[in-house]
This record gives sequence, C-alpha cells and structure tokens, in this order.
Amino acid sequence: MTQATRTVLCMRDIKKSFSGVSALRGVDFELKAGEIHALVGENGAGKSTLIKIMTGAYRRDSGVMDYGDPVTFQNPTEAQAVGIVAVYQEIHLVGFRTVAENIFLGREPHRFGIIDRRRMNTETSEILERLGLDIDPRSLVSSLNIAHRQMVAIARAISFGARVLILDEPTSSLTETEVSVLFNVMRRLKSEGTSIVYVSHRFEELYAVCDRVTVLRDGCNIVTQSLATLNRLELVCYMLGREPEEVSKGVTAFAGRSQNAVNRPVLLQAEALKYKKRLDGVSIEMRHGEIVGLAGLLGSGRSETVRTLFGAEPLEGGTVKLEGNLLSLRDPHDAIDAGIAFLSEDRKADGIIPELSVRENLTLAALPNLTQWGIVSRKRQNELVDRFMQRLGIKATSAEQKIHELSGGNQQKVLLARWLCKNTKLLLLDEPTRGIDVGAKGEIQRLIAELAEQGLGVLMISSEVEELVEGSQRVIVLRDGRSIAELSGEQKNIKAILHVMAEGARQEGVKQSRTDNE
Amino acid sequence: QSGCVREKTKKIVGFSQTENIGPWRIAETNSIKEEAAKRKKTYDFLMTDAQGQTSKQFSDIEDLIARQVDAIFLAPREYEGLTPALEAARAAKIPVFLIDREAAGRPGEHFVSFLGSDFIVQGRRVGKWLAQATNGKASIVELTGTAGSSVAIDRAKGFRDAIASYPNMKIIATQTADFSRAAAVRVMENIIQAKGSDITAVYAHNDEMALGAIQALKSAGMKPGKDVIVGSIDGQKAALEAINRGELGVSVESNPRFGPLVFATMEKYFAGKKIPPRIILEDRLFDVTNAKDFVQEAY
Amino acid sequence: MAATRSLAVAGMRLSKRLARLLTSQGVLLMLLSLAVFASFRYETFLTPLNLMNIMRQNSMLAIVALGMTVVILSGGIDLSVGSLVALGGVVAALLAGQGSFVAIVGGIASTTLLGVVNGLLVSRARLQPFVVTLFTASAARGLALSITEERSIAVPSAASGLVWLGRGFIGFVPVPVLIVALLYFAAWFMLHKSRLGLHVFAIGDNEEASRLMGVNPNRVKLAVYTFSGMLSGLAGVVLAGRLGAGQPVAAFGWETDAIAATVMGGTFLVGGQGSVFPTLVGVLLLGMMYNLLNLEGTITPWWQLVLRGGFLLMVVIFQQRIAQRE
Amino acid sequence: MNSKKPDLSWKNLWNPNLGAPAALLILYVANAVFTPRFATVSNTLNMLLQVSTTMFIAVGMTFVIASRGIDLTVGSTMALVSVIVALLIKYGITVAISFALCCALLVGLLNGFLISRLKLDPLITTLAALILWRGVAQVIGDGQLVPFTHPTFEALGKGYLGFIPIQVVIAAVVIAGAFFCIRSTLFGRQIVAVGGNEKAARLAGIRAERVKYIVYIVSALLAGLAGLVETARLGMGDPSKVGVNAEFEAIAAVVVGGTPFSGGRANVLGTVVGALIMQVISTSFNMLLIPFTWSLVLKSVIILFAIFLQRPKEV
Ligand SMILES: Nc1ncnc2c1ncn2[C@@H]1O[C@H](COP(=O)(O)OP(=O)(O)OP(=O)(O)O)[C@@H](O)[C@H]1O
Ligand SMILES: Nc1ncnc2c1ncn2[C@@H]1O[C@H](COP(=O)(O)OP(=O)(O)OP(=O)(O)O)[C@@H](O)[C@H]1O
Ligand SMILES: [Mg+2]
Ligand SMILES: [Mg+2]
Repeated sequence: MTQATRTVLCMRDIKKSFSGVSALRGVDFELKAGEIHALVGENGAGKSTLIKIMTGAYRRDSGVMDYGDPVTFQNPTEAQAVGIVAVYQEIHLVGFRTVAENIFLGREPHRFGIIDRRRMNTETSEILERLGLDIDPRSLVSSLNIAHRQMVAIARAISFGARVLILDEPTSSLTETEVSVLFNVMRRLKSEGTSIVYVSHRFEELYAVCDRVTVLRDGCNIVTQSLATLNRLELVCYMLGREPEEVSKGVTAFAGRSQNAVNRPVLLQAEALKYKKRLDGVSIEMRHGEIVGLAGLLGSGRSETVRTLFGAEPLEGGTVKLEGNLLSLRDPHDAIDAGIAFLSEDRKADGIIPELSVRENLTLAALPNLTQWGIVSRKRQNELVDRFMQRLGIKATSAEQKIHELSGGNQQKVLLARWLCKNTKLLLLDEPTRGIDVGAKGEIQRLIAELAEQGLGVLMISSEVEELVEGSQRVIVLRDGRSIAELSGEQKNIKAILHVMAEGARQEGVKQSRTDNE
Repeated sequence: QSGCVREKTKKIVGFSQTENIGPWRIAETNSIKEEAAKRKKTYDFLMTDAQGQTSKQFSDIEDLIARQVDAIFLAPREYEGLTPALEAARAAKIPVFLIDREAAGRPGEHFVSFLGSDFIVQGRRVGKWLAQATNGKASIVELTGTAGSSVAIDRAKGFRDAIASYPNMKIIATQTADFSRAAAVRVMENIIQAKGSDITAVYAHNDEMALGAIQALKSAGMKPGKDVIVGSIDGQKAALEAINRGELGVSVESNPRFGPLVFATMEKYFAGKKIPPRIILEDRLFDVTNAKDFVQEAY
Repeated sequence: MAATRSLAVAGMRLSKRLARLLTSQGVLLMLLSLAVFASFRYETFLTPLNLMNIMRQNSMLAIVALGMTVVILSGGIDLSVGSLVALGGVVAALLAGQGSFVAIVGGIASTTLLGVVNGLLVSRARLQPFVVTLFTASAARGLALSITEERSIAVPSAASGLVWLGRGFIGFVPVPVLIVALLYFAAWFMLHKSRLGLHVFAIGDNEEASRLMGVNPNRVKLAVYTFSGMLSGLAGVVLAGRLGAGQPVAAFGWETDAIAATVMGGTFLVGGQGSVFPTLVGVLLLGMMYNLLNLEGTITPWWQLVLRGGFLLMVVIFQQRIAQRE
Repeated sequence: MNSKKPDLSWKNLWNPNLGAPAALLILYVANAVFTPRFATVSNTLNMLLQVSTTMFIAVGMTFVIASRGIDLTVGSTMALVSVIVALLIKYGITVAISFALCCALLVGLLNGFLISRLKLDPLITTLAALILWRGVAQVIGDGQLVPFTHPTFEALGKGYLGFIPIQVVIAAVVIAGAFFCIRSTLFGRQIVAVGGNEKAARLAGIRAERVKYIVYIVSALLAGLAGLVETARLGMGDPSKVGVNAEFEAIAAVVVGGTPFSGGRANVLGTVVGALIMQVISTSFNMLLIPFTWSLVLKSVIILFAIFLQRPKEV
C-alpha cells in the first residue's frame, strides 16, 4: 500500500472564462503522490478546462498553481518538461505521421537536431508491447482506428515517465480488454509513485482504479473524498446537485421500460449489405417502435452498417427497404427524405458545425421545412429551438452561443434535437451516450425510449453492453462485417452477447441470424 | 511546319517580343509577323513572348539560340538586364537587331543596330507643343506609364526638359496609370477630386491613358480640349479620332510598324552591307491640322 | 490472428508507399513523356545546350519553389516570394559597388528580414498567411521600386562574384544549377531527418495537436517563413547576377508559378503531406512547357495562355486521381 | 469585489469585430482633416463609383470564402465578359449581355465541376482557370481592344440615377441581396454550414456539392456583372487589362472585412467595409499625390494594421 500523503500538485481558486462565460469559478484541486484521482462532473462542469489549465494549454484568468513551487506554464511543452503529461479528451495526434513520430513528437531522440529514427522505433515497439498492442511503429496514425489511436495517445503519455499523468476520458472508445490493460498499467504506474488524474463518466471504472475523487459542478469543486467512503448514489447526487431520492435507480435509464413492439408493422428491412471489405452481408429487420441494439467488437462493422443505411457510404450490394419501399441511397439527403436520421459517433468531425450557433446547428436538418420561398422563417426557427432546448435541457448561455463552446454532452443533445425536430421514422444512433455524464445520459436514454414508444424505430450502437441489454428489445451481433446472431428475450444478457461477440454464434440456443430471408 | 525538322535551305528568324498587351505592342507584333509571312519562302519565323519579364526574355533568347536561329529581332523589356543574353548571341554568332527600345551594350558588337524612336524626343515634342498651346502657362497632370519601364522614364524626362524653360508650366500631379485606359480613368478621377479646376493640361505617356483621362474629365463636367489641354504619345487611331473631335490636343507618333524596316535591315546585313548603329524612325506629330489625313492609316 | 493483422498492416503500408511513389513519379512520368515527345518533334531539343538552358533558366524559380514547398508543408502559404526576389536582386545590385560579398549578403539579409516579419505576423499575431503575405508582397514591391526610383540597377562588372553566382560554371555545371542541387538535398535532409523538419510536417497536419504534444508552432512558422524569405533573396541575387542588373519589376507572378510547381509535385495545399524533390520536377515541367512553346515558336501568345492553363489543370486533375486511388 | 484592472476591462471591451469599421472611421476622419476636398459629397460619390466593381466581386468572393473555397478566376471572367459584350453589342444589348453572362456562367460551372465534383483544391484549380480564361478572352478578342459606342449600354457605367451613379445603385442592390441571402435564406445558411464543416453538413442532409456549385456560379456571375460595368464605363472591351488583380483586391476586401479563410462565416457588411477601407486609402493617396511606389508600401502597412486589429483572441 502506498502512503499517499505528500502533495504533488495543488491548485487554488482557479478561474477561467471564455469570452465572458465562466467555465471555472474558483476551483481548488489537490493531487497526492502515488494516487489515482478521479475527476468527475456533468458535461460542461469544467473538467477538461481544468486539465488544460494544469498543462498550460489554456491560460488561467486567476488563481495559483503549486507544483513544488508556484508555477505558470505558458504551453504544454513547459508542463511536459517538468513531468506533467496529459491525454486530452479529443484525441490529439498528427494523422499523417507515424506512430513512433507521434509518440516522440516534441522530444525526439536526436543528435545535433538529427532524429535517431531507429531508436525511436525500437523504443516505441517496447512501449506498445507493454500495452499489449500489436501496432507497427512505422504505420501512419491515420490508418489506425479510433481505439488504436486512443491507445497510442495513452502510450505516448505513459512513455514520458511522468510524475503527473492526466487522462481525460481515455476509455470512451476502448473495449473491455483494452480498458483492463490500461488499468493494469495505471496500477503499476501508481505503485511506482506516479500520480494520475482520471476523468471518466463510467462509474465502474472509477471504483475499479481510483483512490479519491473530486466532483466538479458548474465550474466549482463540490467535494473531494476517498472513493471507498462514497457510494455511487452519493457520488451521483454530488454531481447532479440533487437529493438521493430524486435520483432514479437502475444502471441505465432504460430499466423498466415497456418492451413490446411485436405487433407493430415492419419498418426497416436491410438485407445482405455490402460495403468495401468492411461489410459483407449484414441483415437487419426491425419494426416501428422497436429499439434494436447493434453489438460487436471494434471494427466489426457496426458504424459502417448504419452509415450505409444512411447513405453516407455508398452501398455496394444488398437492399434497404423502409416500410416496404425499396430505397436507393446515393447520399444522406435521400435517406433523410425517406425519414431516416443518423447520429454519428464522431461528434466533432461529423456532427457539429463549430462556428455556428446552437440555433443553427439544431435546425440544420429541419431548415427546408422552415423555409418558404427560400427564406427561412426566423420565428418558427426560434420556436423550435426554444422547445427543444427546454425539452432536452440543453445548457447554453443562449441559443446564439456557438456550439463548439458547449461541453460534449450538450453538443450531443443539440445533435439529437436536430433530428427530433424533423419527422423521422428511423433513428440510427452510433454511440449516442459516449462521453456523456450520468445525468445527461439518463435523459438521453429516457428520450430514446420515449421516442420508441411514440413509434419511432431506433437502431442503436453501443459499446456499453448494459445499455444494449436494458435498452433494446433485440440485439444483433456483428462480426467481421456480418450479422451473425440475433439475441432477444432470455438470451439477451451480457454474458451471451459478449460471448457471441468474441466467439461467434456457435453457442447453443442462440438463433442464427438469417441471411436468407423467410 | 516551322517548328519541325529544319530545312537547311531556309534561314530562321526569331523575334523576342516583350509582351503583347495594348494596341501599340500588338501593332508592332502584327507588322513583323506580316512582313515575315511575305517572306515565307526564304525565312522561317519564330516568336517568343516574354510576358513583360526580363528574366523570361533572357530565357527566350537562350531558347532561340538553342534553336539555332540565324537572326534575332529583340524588343527589349528594359535597358538593363539583357547584356548577358546579347553576349550569348554574340558567342553563338547570331546577329541581333534591337527594335523600339535600347539595351545596354555596344552596337556592332553586342547587337547590329538599334531601330526605333527616341522616347526622350517624343516627350520633348509634347512638352513643346503644350507650351505653345498654353502660352507657357499651365498646371499639368502627368499620367505615367508602367512604373519602372524605360519608356515611362524617358518620356517623363523629355517632357521635363522641354518645359524647364517655361517657369509658369508646372506639373501639379504625377501618378502612374500603367499605360492602361481603365487605370487612367480611376487615377484621373481622384486627381480631379483633389485638384479640381486647377488642372489646365494633361500629359499622358500614351494615348490609351489620354483617352482614359479625357473620359474622366468629361464625366467630371470639364471640357477636354477647352478647359484642359491634353497631349500624349503613340498616334493610334482612337487618339486621332479624339483629335478630330477636338478633345485631344496632340499625339506624337511612336511608330510601331517595324516589320518592313527591320527585315530590310537584316537583309542588308546578310548581304554584307554596312549598317548604321542607330536607325531612328521619323515620328510624326498629329494635331488638329493633320489628324484627318492620317486617321485611316493609323492602327 | 495477430500475424494476419500485422501482415495486413504491412501490406497496407506497402500499397501506400507505392501510391506515394506514384504521386511523385506521376509528374516525373509526365516530364519524361513530354521530353520524349519534344525530342522527336524538335531536333534541337535534345542538345546539351538546350537541356542546360532549361535547368539554368529554371534554377531561380526552383529556389523560390523550395521555400514555398516548405511553407506549404507547414500549412501556410507565401505570396510574397516574387516581390522578395525583386527586392533581393535590387538590394544586391545597389550594394554591388561595395563588393560581391556585401552585395550577396545584403540582398539575402534584406529579404530574410521580411521573411521574419511574415513569420512574426503569422505566428505571433495569428494572422492568416494568405493575407499577410499578400500585403507584404505589395510592400516589398513598393520598397524595391522606391529605393531604385523605379529603375533597373546595373551590376558593375567589378562585382564578379555576383556575376559568377548567376552565370558562372564549376566544371561544366552552371553555378545556379549547383546551388539548386545543394539546396534541395539540404532541405530534403532537414525535412526528413531533423526535428525541425518533423515539426514542420506535424504543424502542417494538425497544429493544435502538435501544440498540445509539445511542439512550438510559433517557432516552426517563424523558421519556415524566414527560410522562404531567405531563399527568395538568394534567388533574387542569382537572378541579378544572371541578368547583370537588379530589377524592381522582376519575378512578377513567381509566387503562382511556385505554388503551381509545388502542387504539380503532389504536395497538398492543406499542408502536412508532400516532399521537396517532386517540386523540382514540377518546376522543370513548367519550365519545359515554356521551352517547348519557344521551340515551337509559332503559337500566338494568347493560345499559349490557354495551353498553359489547360496543362496546369490537367496535371492537377492527374495528381488528384492518383491521390484518390490511395 | 469590483477591483478589475482597467487594462483587462479594456481588453474585454474591445471586440475584434469592430476592427474594420473602426479602421474605416479613423481613415475617413483622418483624411477629412488632412486631405483637402476629401470629405465632400462629390468625392464620396466618386469613391463609391470606383469601388463598385470591386464590391460585386468581393461579395461573390465572400460567398466562396464562406464555403471554404477561393475563386481566383474573377478577374479573367471580367475580361472574358468584357470582350464578348463589346464584340456582340452590335447585335443588340440583350443578346450581348445575355451571351456574355452565359460565358460567365460557363466559367462558374467549370469551377464548380472541378472543385465540387472532382474535389480539386480551389486555390490551384482557379489559378489554372485564371490563366486559361484570360487566354480565351484574348483569343476571342485577338488581343485587341474592342471599342464600341452604345449609349444605353454605356449608361450602365456612366449614367446617373438622380445624382447617384447607376453602378453604385446596382452595387447597393447586390449588397442588400447578398446580405439578405446569407442571413435569411436557406441557401445562405447552407453555404455557411458547408464552409463550417462539410462532412457534418452532408450528414445533415445538405447537398454540399450542389451548394458549392452554386457558390462558384454566383461568384462568376457577379464577376460578369463587374465586367459589364467596367466595359460600359470604358466604352471598350479589353481582354488583357480588364480585371487584372481584381481577385486579390476582392480577397483583401473580404478578409479585411472579417470573413476568415477557414470558412463557416460570411460577413457581407464587413466585406463592404473592407472594400471601402481599401478605396479610401487609394483615393486619398491619389489625392495627396503620394508617389505610387511609396503608396504601395504605406497601403500594405495600413491594411495589415487593420487586419491586426481583428486578430483572434488567445485562449
Ligand atoms: N474553447 C472554448 N470556448 C468557449 N467556451 C468553452 C471552451 N471550452 C470550454 N468551454 C466552456 O467551458 C465549460 C466547461 O467545459 P469543459 O470542456 O471543461 O467541460 P467538461 O467537464 O470537460 O465536460 P465533458 O464531460 O462534456 O467533457 C463549458 O460550459 C463549455 O461550454
Ligand atoms: N482498412 C481500414 N483502414 C482504415 N480504417 C479502418 C479500416 N478498417 C476499419 N477501420 C476503422 O476502424 C474503425 C472501426 O470500424 P467500424 O466503425 O466499422 O467498427 P465499429 O464496430 O463501428 O467500431 P466502433 O466501435 O469504433 O464504432 C472505424 O473507425 C473504421 O474507420
Ligand atoms: Mg471534457
Ligand atoms: Mg463505430
């Protein structure tokens, strides 16, 4: 057991505002030697901002930071130099450079300015091996999938041998195995005396590795306490600022919802979808009012499935029928016309239009409906925006705030609202609750269920198997670009799903998915 | 096919033109091309366009040398900067005939001869004419040609020489209008705003700019030819028409039709005759007395 | 499982390599086929004199294009190069009376200084490179015209070093060509072997990420614009030596030629991807086009413009096709 | 509690969006004081007259830049329109104008095709097209000036409506239209969305390809309009000098006016202010008779300063 007593890093009364809007209003934070310190809070509570101030990526407006001596970092390089290293929430890597170059960027082994590439590559191999990763150090980062990129970012941070390691939602796109590898590494680093700041919205993870927790709410720190003495419910209450009895029970907000859509008419029939080498025979059938989960390992083709259904990637084989009508999906416009909506897993790249306001982002898809003679009705736009901002509880200074200034969770709500304010029949959700705090997550899950009750069909991808089990009526499992099994009723449990995801559909009693249809 | 395999019986003539913008240059190019076309039987004709860049013109001459032409007509971009090219031609024993502008170098050595007008004299003649027309008392706006071009520099110099002896002739504004009518309209409008009715004369380095200035004067409600006397250089058709309308006072000719002369000079040279180092063209002066007679033949 | 994956990764890398090679060799291929065409059509094309002409004539643009390529790789653009060439040449010519060394150093120093100004405005003041360099270009042009009173300045024959730089030979290799070769090798080495080079690629690719990973983008930007300014000055000095005069109106529009050459070489305008040698091929392709138009000698200037524009467009489309295949 | 430092509050007060209007105001006032006859009605009208062609192009350029593109062909489009209208005016004004604008449309269509369909980079594509179309214009006009007389058509560039030049009126209409378009129409919002994040816009059902197509067409048509006005004003078609460097003037106006190259924002009024700033500078330099060469230097420095005032804040 490490005796975590010495303070490594101490922040007092940190304030930061962005063009007049306060993100942090006087936060105190203390990190002890050799502890894993969880930093939690709702979306927009200020976690990422606090972290960026720690590393000098942002300048604080006021407050002191003590790292042995009082320090002010002008940029992340200075922080790195004294042993404070971060993995930021948005993966920050350079796409067209190799893995090794990314891992050593800014501190390349060199002689007279000439890089020692061999050393860089061998050391990178070692680091990756320690993380159990099978990635060539010379491959380009842009050729890796999100999970691998995330692992590379983590590998980079770990390789510094830092005194303070900061991980901002590192696990949001990792699978269970990768998460457990990461935790082992974190535990080892801790035993070596490294202090770790860990941000996550997944509570199991916090309880699995963290020693203490600091809860932020609305830019203020609410409490700092040992996790051993704080149960989940209390933690949630601190985060949301509500009383225990107000906070609902159950793992996800789906729990206890009615799950009955058998008698409804068929909504979607997708058969034998093919796309490049990634999809090779995915079939999905679903009814109005049904929530269908799509499970699979990373790279199994879940995202591609929904993207092709939305016309975002060209379909190279197979048919898609909506309410019995054959669709020809050349681009998303066609899908939208048919009544399909899609929420991408990559909010920043595929979702928000950063410079535009919440109002514009929210009404983007519905604009044609709000338009007469080519002129957008501002009045109807405002009505719509007001309604949905209220209904989804979107936190923004006003509807005119730029969307990139909102926190991740609120951005996600705006994007969801973008589709809800249109008449949609089928909602395709790719990781709708990734990186979203419990409160907002619950709201979004409740919303999804509500929508389904109103007759909407929802096809949902999630890496959190609980979400699939509790939220959906059926779970379709993909593997290597094929749909291999469909689980419902009793079979739809975590163990079974994980098993099929990993091993294929040979388990007895699991219904084989039909590639030939009835 | 002039570009293809060379017929040894024919001589090749290369013409390196500075640029092909504006009526004057185009008239020059066309004159030389027409003359070459007349001698298709005996000469192949190649032309390069330096697009107003000395460095490109240097390369063009190098290319002509590599192409093994027998003579080069060169309309230099500028006085300085082509000496090395002339030296290269001399080393390759290719005679060079300079037309319309001079270049640094010795005649008979770096080039055979210079054929062209004297720009300083042109400026001087406009100056003299203006002095007479205004009785030695004028407030003059000068519209200069492309900044840095030798023509602009010489025409400015000659004009100043001429009016130096008249104490009451003052240049009250001098601005560049790039030899272009569009630019001249703009610049003149602004100067009119600043100087208003102070302006009594305009000296433009070419006809195009004079025509632009006349337009600006008219739209400002001033009467070119009466309130403001305008003088320029080139003698192009539109200018002579303007003289006939009474808007333009004078246009000193700057003859662009070098074709016959330069070919004749070259043939004399090949025939072994002695060529004078400078062949200066007689430039005429057009004003209200004679413009009518020449308007048809102008370019 | 792991083995097949690493095999797949290796395969993917190989095909990418091949594609990248093609992107650079695409222009090379075009250059060669144009050369073959020309050598059949013009008997004087394949003479040593003509080939040397092509290389020598284009060496100044090649120097400028090198600077441009590095700036573009860093995600910026430098529209001031043409004016800086003029300024460098003019300053050198004005100083030539003081001896060649002073002239050369002075010419290069003046433009390097303006390169620093570009760099500071882009990095420290966070202004957009396109605009900054557009206006420093016109400022530099104005300066060059003002200090010479709009005249060309002859280089006195006493400044033999300056003249040698533009017209001299070492053995049978023209000095400018030698300078180009040295510079391209040095730049290649810097870009691909040094830390600074890696940082140039990194900020061109993703500036924010590089910053968070400990690269100082300001310093890198300052370096690339200074480098580009310096090379422009050098090109100006060489040009002044070659022409025997410093001309304030020289190198008009070279920035667009330099950009075109860079893009023809397959460097992406968004930054982060590309290399220097393909740019050299791009320069030669442009230069050979001019050379062929001259050897043909009968195409009217306006058709020459149409051909140039069309050809450029064709190369760009061709490059795009190759890049898309990746 | 209220112990804010003054310089901090000043920094917060300073809004970078005000940079351009402030610069315009300062320039105008300074000139009113120092330049004789500057602040007169006739000179102001004169400036508006001169700036109007730049205004057309700059407005089109604002659209293009907002969609995260750039259009360098505008100058050549002007030249093309100029020759064609001058050559065809003898067949009647309607024929000439419609044919000329069709050619402008063609330029826009080609740009749109190359950039949105073939996904080429706009800068290099329009650079190549700039050379190409300038050549085509000269081929059509055989490099010559094409003079003509047609009072009705010439009124487009020389006529007055009351005491206001017709082209200023047209410019005002174009500006108002563009402002309205960006602010309130579906198309305007789609341009900004595409410029802000093309992938996301596509996934929200916007046909990004089509939007970009239209943007380049609009830009080309406005350039065509500028070419018409310029030609009418000169009373001749000029394939080699009309519209030279017009693209850079327009881009400068757009950027000085605060529309960033990174796309996703369109500030039409800013562009107007930007164009006015540049016009005030060049007019006053002409009026103060500052030598051209020095005015190049001074003008650049002033404009760089105006841009500097609007630089983004640091976080
Ligand atoms: N660059 C920025 N400009 C303006 N406002 C910002 C900026 N970055 C963050 N904010 C604001 O600061 C507040 C805190 O954001 P921050 O990203 O720190 O939240 P977070 O706790 O990390 O949330 P999440 O869990 O969603 O990541 C939010 O209200 C956000 O709108
Ligand atoms: N050949 C490849 N080249 C580049 N990227 C690839 C390739 N194959 C898969 N990927 C990337 O791997 C990731 C996972 O693929 P996909 O999205 O189909 O699976 P998924 O099950 O949806 O995974 P996720 O949980 O990340 O959404 C995707 O981001 C995809 O872009
Ligand atoms: Mg965050
Ligand atoms: Mg996915």
